[in-house]
Amino acid sequence: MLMAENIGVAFNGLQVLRGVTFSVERGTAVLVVGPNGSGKSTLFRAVMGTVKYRGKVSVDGKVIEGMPPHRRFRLGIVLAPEKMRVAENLTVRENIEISGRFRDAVRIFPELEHLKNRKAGVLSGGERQIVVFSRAVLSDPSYLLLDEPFQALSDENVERMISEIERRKRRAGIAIISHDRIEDVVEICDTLYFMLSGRVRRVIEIESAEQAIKKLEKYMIL
Amino acid sequence: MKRIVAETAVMLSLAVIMSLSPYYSWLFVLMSIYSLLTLSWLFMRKAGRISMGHSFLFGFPVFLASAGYSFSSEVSIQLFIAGCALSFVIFYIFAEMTGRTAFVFLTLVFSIFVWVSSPKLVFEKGGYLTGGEVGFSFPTISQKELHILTGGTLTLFYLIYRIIGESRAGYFMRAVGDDETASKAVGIDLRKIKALSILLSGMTAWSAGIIYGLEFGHISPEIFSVEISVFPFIASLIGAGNPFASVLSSFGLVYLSKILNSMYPGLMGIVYAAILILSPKIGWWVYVKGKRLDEKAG
Amino acid sequence: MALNFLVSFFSIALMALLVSTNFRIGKFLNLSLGGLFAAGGYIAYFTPNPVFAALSGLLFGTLLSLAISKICRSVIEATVLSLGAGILIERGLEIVHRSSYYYFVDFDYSTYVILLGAVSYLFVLGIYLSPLGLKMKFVEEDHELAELYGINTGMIFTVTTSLASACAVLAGFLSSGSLAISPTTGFGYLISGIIVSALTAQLRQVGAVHYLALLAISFAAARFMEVLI
Amino acid sequence: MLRVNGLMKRLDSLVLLRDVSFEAKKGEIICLYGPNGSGKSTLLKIISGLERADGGHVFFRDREITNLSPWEIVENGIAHAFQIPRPFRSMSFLENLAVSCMRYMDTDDAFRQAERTAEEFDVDYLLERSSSSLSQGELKILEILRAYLTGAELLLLDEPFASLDVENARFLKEKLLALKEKQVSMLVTSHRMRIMEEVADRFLELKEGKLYAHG
Repeated sequence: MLMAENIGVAFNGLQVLRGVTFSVERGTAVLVVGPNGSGKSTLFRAVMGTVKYRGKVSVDGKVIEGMPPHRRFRLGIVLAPEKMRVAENLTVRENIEISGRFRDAVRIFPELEHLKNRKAGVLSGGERQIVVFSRAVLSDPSYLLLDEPFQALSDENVERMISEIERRKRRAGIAIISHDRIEDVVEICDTLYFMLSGRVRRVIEIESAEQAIKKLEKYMIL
Repeated sequence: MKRIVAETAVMLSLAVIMSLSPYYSWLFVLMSIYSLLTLSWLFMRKAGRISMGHSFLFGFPVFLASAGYSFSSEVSIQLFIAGCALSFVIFYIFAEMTGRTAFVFLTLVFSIFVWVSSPKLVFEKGGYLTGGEVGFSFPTISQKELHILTGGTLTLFYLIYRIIGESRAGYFMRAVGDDETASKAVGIDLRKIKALSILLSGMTAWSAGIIYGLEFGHISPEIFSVEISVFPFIASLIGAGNPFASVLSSFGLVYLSKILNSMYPGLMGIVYAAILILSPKIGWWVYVKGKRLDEKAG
Repeated sequence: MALNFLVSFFSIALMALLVSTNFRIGKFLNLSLGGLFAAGGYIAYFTPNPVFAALSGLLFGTLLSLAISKICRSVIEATVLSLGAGILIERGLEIVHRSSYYYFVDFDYSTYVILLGAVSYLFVLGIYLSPLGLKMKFVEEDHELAELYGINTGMIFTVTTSLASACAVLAGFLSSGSLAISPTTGFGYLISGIIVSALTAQLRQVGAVHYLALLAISFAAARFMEVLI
Repeated sequence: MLRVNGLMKRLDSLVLLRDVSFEAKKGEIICLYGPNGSGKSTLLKIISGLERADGGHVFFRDREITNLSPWEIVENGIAHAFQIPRPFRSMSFLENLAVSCMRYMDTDDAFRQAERTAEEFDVDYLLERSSSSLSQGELKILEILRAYLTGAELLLLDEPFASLDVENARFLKEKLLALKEKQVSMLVTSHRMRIMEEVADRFLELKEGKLYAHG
């Protein structure tokens, strides 16, 4: 289990996270929602160790305080960062090969084949997203953190992504931040965290998609 | 307004007290030169640009003027004006070409380039070679005149700095300093404000340059040295960006360097180096302001 | 004459390589390289031992990289810190020598600069063509992304800075024979290196291609830059 | 009042906007929606001069303003409010607003005008606060009022509701309706359709760089 307990983060004296507790089991998926600025991305980045935080993060019972991100990666935690973060001057192929074999990525998204020698910086938003996603998935993570993976994506690729997530879920724990496609994502998730101004306001066990959406609509405009 | 009057009074009384002994009068002029340099730097900082090559703005016109003085006073004055115009244009082009970070690099590298290449300026005059590492001579005036001129110039530019701060131009400069894109979006003509801040900065630095020449009667390529370039940065770091405190810290630094260098030549350089090395710790305010809000909003 | 040209070409190319690797991998403009170069000359004067020169450069580089990763958060901060370190060396040297302004050594190893330059380029190209190359390119592009994908960026940063510093001291040591040694000797070299690597950066190449371009532009610029050094 | 004609924007080989044309009348609020990356923000930035168009024309009150510099466009009466608020961080709420007015009045009047406007919109309790202490919702208000105070007749609002919770979104909605009463036109990008339905007169959809009109 990937467990973050009582995480607090402050930037320049501004509290972004105030004592957030969050966990993912292997074989389950959780969805994290909340308005921008509620601290979702910061929570993922704290788990990954790319921001300074107070609190405790542990993976499979092992506490990993003070560990830099590259060692957390080696323990099987992988973050696909937000804002379609790619290495812009490298080709699509190079961007993906940092974590695995390129042809495995083509198996998920066939259109990568004809994009392979293009520089990632000139891709459209949707194309960048599949690069970010396949790079994260190919490293075969035990815990996968996806930050806004569905932004600017075509319907076809959303379906491919969701079925890939379902397949990975059998062995790994997956956490997703999303604004888009909440109705679709809720289908494959087991737990829903609703965050607001740096706190987890509600944890909803998802029994059915309708029930979860209904509860969520009390707090935010979808 | 009261504060400005009080601060000016403090500076003027310092000027009067230090005129009592020849050594302190000489020292006062030197301190004022460096304070003017700091003020000049602050004009540019106000509009968001950290210059690390201020020695160029300060030294270039007077360096040209002193080279011209080997021929005649007329050539000297013409070259001085040309030097002012050229240094203004170069800094303006730098500011148009680059963002904030690149501006720091460009000015720094440029001033080191000028420092390294200026000793190559050598020409023959009446059978002797002038220029090179040694530099050129410059006219002088009596210490008393110089003292009054310096005190007046410092007070004048300090008042300009403070009064502009309360004016429309000052608010626009602050806005540009905070966020260039947002300033454009509220209708501030970015080019004008950049040009204005560089012009004000230049005028201050050029005056300081003349006084420097008059004080020493001689200009060498050392006027472009890295230490002069980083001086205003260090002084305003210690003054925490407050103009009055920065002027006082310039005074203090010059005084300190006289004491330390008489103990052991080069010792002050070590102090500068230490301040630069620790600057990310002590000078967070210099660096932090340029950052965008979304970086912290996560 | 041809030999002299090769020496200045490789001196400039080497400095450009050091500036460039530090900037691309370490994300700062290393302004202490000039001071280190001058320090190499002083070492040649006082203890003519190249191993000592290289080791002291290595030590200094390691300290510099540790200081930067401890207290700096941006390119500018790191650059200003390295400038401070450069001034520290330079003023330190000024305090060391008080007798006269210039020193001269009575041996001349300056042709070895060609060897040092060539070896450094081969080493860097070799790394970029090896499997490690992709990782290096990721570090150049985006530190955080590289870190997220298991690359120890801190280690790469320290190793790069240390090796570059060692190289700069060694270059100063070898060049000392053809120079009048003073605390500011290195600035001419540093500035030519910066100009060449800034020009090359305009081509927006990555990896091995960038370093080959760097070598080519150094060659083209060597004639003009010779006056500076 | 605003007429956009055949606007094009490319980024290298990528086409961000193709042949975008529409018109806006005085006092009208138009909502521009569409998936992320469809070019909504780019369209606003081109109109306000923050980015250049690669083809096409923009007219405002029958004057061509295509590719003028941003400050000239503000002069013409169009102002842009950013998605992520960009306050002048060294200034207070009041100073932020006043800077906007200083373009066309002297400093003392500018401060009075800023105070008056803040009172009108019931945010005078924020006046003395430093901009770094404001919440997301308050920053949005600052961003929008600052744009309004440039003397704009057309406001370009990029995702004004994006980072707001329900309560703040309602608060902001009231302010937009108050602005509408003053006959200020607005071009708003948003994907929060429900709240926009209460504000907007007309909807335009932008999909893969092309514009589609909807009731």
